[in-house]
Amino acid sequence: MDFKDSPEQAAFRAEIRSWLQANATAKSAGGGRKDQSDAYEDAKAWYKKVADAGYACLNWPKQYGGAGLSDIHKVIWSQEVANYAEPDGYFVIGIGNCGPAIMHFATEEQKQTLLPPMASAETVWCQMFSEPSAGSDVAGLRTSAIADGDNWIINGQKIWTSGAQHSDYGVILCRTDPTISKYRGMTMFFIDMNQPGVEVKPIKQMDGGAHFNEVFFNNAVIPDAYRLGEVGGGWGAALLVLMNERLAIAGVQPDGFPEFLQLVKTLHIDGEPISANPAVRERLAEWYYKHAGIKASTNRMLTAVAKGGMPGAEAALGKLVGAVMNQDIADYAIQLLGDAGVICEPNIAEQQAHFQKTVLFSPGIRLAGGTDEVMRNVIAEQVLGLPQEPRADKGLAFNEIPSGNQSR
Amino acid sequence: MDFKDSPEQAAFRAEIRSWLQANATAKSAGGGRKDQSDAYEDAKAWYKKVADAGYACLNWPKQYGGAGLSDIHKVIWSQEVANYAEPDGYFVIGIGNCGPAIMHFATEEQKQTLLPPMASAETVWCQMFSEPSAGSDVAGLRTSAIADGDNWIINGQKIWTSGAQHSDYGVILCRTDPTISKYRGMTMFFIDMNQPGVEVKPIKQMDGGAHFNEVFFNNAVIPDAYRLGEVGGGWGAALLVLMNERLAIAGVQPDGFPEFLQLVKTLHIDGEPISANPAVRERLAEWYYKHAGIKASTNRMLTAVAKGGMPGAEAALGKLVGAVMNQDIADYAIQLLGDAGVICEPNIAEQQAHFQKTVLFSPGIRLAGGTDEVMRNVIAEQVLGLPQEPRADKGLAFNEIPSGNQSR
Amino acid sequence: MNFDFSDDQKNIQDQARSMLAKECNSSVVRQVIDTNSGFDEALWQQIIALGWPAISIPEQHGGLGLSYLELCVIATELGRSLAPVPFIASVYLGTEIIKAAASEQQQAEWLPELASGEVISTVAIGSDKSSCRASNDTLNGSKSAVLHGMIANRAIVAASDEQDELQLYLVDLHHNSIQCTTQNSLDPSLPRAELVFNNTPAIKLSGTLSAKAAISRVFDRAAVLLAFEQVGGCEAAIDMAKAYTTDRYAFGRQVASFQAIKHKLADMFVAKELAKSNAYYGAWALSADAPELALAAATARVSGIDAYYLCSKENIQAHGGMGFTWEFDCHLYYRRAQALSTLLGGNPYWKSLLVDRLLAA
Amino acid sequence: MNFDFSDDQKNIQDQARSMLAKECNSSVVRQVIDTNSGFDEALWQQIIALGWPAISIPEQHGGLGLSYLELCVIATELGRSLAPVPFIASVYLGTEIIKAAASEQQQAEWLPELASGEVISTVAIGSDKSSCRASNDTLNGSKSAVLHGMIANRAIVAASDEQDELQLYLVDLHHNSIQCTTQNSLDPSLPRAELVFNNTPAIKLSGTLSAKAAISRVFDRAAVLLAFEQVGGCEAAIDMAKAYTTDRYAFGRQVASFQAIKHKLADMFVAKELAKSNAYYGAWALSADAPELALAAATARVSGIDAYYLCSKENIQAHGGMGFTWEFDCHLYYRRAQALSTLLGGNPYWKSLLVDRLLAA
Repeated sequence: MDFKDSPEQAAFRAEIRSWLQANATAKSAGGGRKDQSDAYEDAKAWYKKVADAGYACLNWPKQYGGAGLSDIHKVIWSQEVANYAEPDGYFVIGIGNCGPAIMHFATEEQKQTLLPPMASAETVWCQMFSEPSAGSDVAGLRTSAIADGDNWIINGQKIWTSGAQHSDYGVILCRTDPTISKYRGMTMFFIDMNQPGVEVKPIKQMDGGAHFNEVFFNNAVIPDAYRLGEVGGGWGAALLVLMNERLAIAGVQPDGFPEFLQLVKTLHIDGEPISANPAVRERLAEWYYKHAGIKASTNRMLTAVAKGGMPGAEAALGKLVGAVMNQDIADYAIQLLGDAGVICEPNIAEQQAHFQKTVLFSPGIRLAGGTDEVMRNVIAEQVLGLPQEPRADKGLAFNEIPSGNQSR
Repeated sequence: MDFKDSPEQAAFRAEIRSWLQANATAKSAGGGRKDQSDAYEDAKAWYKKVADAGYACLNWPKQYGGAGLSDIHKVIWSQEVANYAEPDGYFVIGIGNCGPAIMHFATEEQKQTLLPPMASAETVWCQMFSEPSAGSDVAGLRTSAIADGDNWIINGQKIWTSGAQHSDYGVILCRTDPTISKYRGMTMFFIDMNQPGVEVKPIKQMDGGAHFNEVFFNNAVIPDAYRLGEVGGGWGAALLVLMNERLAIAGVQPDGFPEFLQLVKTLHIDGEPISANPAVRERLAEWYYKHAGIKASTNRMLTAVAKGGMPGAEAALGKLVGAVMNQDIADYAIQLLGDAGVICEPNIAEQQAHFQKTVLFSPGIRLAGGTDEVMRNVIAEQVLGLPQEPRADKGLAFNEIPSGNQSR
Repeated sequence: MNFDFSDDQKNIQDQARSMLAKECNSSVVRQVIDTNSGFDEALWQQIIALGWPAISIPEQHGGLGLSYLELCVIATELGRSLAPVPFIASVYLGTEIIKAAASEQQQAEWLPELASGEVISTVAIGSDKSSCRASNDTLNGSKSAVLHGMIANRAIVAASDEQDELQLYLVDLHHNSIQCTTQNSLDPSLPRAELVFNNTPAIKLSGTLSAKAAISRVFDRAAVLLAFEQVGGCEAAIDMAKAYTTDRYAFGRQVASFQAIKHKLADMFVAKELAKSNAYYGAWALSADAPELALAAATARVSGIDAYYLCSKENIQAHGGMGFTWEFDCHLYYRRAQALSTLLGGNPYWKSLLVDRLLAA
Repeated sequence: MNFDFSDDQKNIQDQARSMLAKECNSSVVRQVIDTNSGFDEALWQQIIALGWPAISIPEQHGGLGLSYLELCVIATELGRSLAPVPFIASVYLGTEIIKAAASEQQQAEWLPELASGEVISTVAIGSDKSSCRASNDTLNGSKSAVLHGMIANRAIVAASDEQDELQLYLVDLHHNSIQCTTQNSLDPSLPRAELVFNNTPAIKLSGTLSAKAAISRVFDRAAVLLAFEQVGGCEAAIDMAKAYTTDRYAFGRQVASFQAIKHKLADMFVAKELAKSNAYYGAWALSADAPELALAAATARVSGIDAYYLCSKENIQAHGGMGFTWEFDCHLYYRRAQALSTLLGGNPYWKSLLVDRLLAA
């Protein structure tokens, strides 16, 4: 058990450390969350710069735009780049989720065409699984792909698509046969987001932002060459993508702790530093051990992956614990501030209104990528091996499953 | 909205107040929990004394050993007697649960014979519903009653029977037809606990006590006259009993708050009173509002009952909240005491080792009368009207329901 | 014992509920938020017409002279409907501080205008960082996070006098010496403003109670009333979560039939019911002006804050992704929960107050 | 980075687990509890034969000179099996305090007997109410809640010297000046005693570290080791709950198929996994003698305390009524959780320590 690099790893770390020092932007004191489109342009520029230097997708093969190195090199990169202000985690869904799908299912020619510009973020990808009536129950999706000669015609609606408004391509899961079991009637494709029949509509969030989108498909035609995997093999392909997602987002999720620590170190109430208040200290201790535990648990997972294992469903715990504490920390900070806590003006509110912004954004983080309940189910069934609930949809064809005829 | 008595109620309160002053034992400073059999003898003596004075079962008709007064008179009695050390809540299950079953289902002659000595605790009753394989799922019980001419022959095992070792009679729920739906195949009886074929065996609890029992029935024969309600009507009868239980135990459940308040008022750590420690104070505030909320919620229920309503399933919340906080308070107190917290010696440990005893006893309170999960189900289904889960036992005859062949 | 509201009071509540269901659906709230208008003037006029601001004002000052219990049931409905009106500022706080701290003559002068709705009042006495000083009947300094500061006509402001003692002053907010700036806040349907005073004329409240005692008294009363607003909000959030999860299907069954969702809703109900019961006790203490009020008010407040946070945040979660949209109303309750909880000082402040009072009891 | 134990260490763990599964099932633990024997002598002899007490003792003093990582994996298994032996008292505490506070010469004299198992040691340095004073190489006073006080041969006792400074003293517990009384405690498989000293001969530990610094250092090391014992206990509790709810049926289906039970078990797993990961980090800091140890130890300890309380109490609940019986093993874990959490000071004490260290970092 040690945190030391091998000589080769140490050399690599030194190399990127010096490259970053010369090329990356230092963390500034303030900052706060940038406007969505500014952040997007910054991120595209940064990814291109990284790719030009040969550091894009370190663990991808070189012919697909990667560096041909190991997962551990990627971890070292993440550790070092975390010291800078660059938007290094921006295209995590496109590259982390869509990349492996293309890598695994596309033809060699497609891979050579599609992957290098994905790695450098010259083309941007999104992932389209969720639908209005298929949230926690992803396999309840209804967007149809109907074969028409060598083409597929797509109709339906996706929702909660991160970054669809900026995307050139998307990976999409469709129902190709509603008359058989829901898990066997799905197929995965990719699609050009700028083609006819595809319309992207941003969703206004409760915090006023619009990070997510609805995507409407109206007789959108794609060639069969855009199919990823077998017809009817969509669910298996989706599980592969979701498993890679775990690795991609491991340790990236905000849990709100660093900002809370900062608050405890700086805030005075009635002239007393709150760091001396045992009630505040008790919260700090509890949130710290959760924060530290998530981090250490991620390191355990990365060690296992480095030894050739797959990222386990244990990763769900980081999302579950981190997302809840992120919200509760924001609320607690606001409560500590009392009357002033409700004010959102960045020039008045502590840490540029970080806690006020977070209290409004954090409910979405608890939902995105699976609710608390989905995370607990994943842990109970996939880690602990507990039995599934009796399934109301078991043994039924998709179009026979009770749905209450819900509209969304 | 007021807490004032009507003139008639005030007169009654004055009357019992003066009777209690003359006849009841004052609360002593120490006390602690008495040995089980001592407490039993004390309780019998007290109930007899109360009955002789005409204050037993105030809301029962006079011909059945009661005082023919209202529920409100009973509340006034409870409020006043709470100021004394008498074991007034001792036979709460026998009188509160079995009493109404007899009152509702027995013949006039049986009522006149059985109820007065029950009211004065000269005869003691227990309730036998739970079984080794029927806990949260009470209706999963298997103890059989098979008709044999004018008699019924009972075989099987009950468990978690409070006070069976002291009881003269018991109310028992049996399966009279395993070939039909589980809820329709049960019948309620009463039985003489001292008759042949009935064997009581105390269960040693995790805290060393033995408040509960197993009761074994081995060809125990009872006349059909001991049947309470229709054959097959046992589940409805049981629900009536359980509804009365809610009223009987309302506000009786310990939540651990008074003892914690006492600790906060008296304990010093490193020379500082813990009442000045904001972390302790925060816990005190949270537990106090729960304690106060349970009490106020009970008062709301009693007001509704006084106006002719039935005790609602809302009562489940007092049990749910109170039982959990009782355990957590005990643990927290022990943690505050540090190294010394683990010591159970009454002469050394705070408050005669109240917290150490409670940490070992409180898990049972969370279980008795329904687990946390059962309480939440009751609130979700009976109060909020949410749909039941899909039932694996629905539409099946009792003897077809999957049971995993569990032995206990 | 009768631990319930009377039939008359329940009637008032039913009427309030019907009126607000009709006149104050969420589009009214959204209109205020979207246009930054501060309040819904039509709704406020209806409320005035129904005499609600006059409920707790004595008859000799133009009020209805009813008990606080009537105000409690109305608070529940205002909370349930998220009414975007200056009722908290003007009635629970502005009116009450005048009743507590103004002289008889001042009350006779100021209360009738509040009862009739001619004047909207607010208070600027919170524990924010800004400060005010008074000297020679003029005020200087600033106050932040003043509730409905941009639409109120008058404010009662806490300031230090020449002897460095805390006093309360009435100021006319239309006076041109005052600079008033709207501040973005978590709940724009209960908007906040910064007030900057520059030699602003001010009238000292000259009743018999000290400013500190009067503020404490008014905060205790408002704590109970806010607890009822919170309970109303909790009930609305629970109803929303129940309706949505009952209608929506996943895995071939109603979402509300999943035990995790049922238990989430049960926990919301339990928190709400504790808060409601504690609020009832506070209502009794308030209406009886009982010595128990101090502890009962803090208990109701803390219980109400915890319950509303829980119910409003889990209502979002029960709605899944839709709960996170601007379009659904979940966030309106969540925002209101934040706004109500931070008024009069947040949760830790009131917990500490509760414990002070519990240990002194 | 390699954030895992080595294959060799995992082998040691597997062997320890097999041995304990065979030699230390719950009837062994119950025997100690029922007979008040303090420890299981046969098991202790096996543990000595395997050399576990010698693991962290340097080779020149008769030990194995292995790293603390080997001790961590063994701690996990001792915790899992509830081993009723004086390992915590003698190894994590008694041996470590001698290593930290005794002179080279004293270590050379005392450590070999600990390595060989000839001597069982304990410590009496907890934050209890009792106190001890030393003067002229004799001790007077008393110590309460001393772990395995009735079976240990020696104790290292914290006492104030003539200059009122805290010092550490070694005493022979068989000396007739000592009165030793067993105290009932929540976990009789880790028994406690009161020791009363009456002019008891005592040898001052004369190493270079101050007593306070040595105690702090030993407590940090023990905190990590106890965290591994807690993780082992958590895993056993989760396994029990899983097995019982999977076997048992209610309402026609496995109890473990109910979402409320599944989510209860998921929450237990999450708490355990956080504690385990924090313990791993503590193990790294311990083995590397890294400056991060102080914060890592407190983090592992607090995380371990919370996880074991949750897992052991909810394991009882998952068993329903049977969990409350003496017959089922649930309470043995719950009792052990209480015993481990209160050692070295309880949860609030360690939380405060954690924060001190976090803010200083």
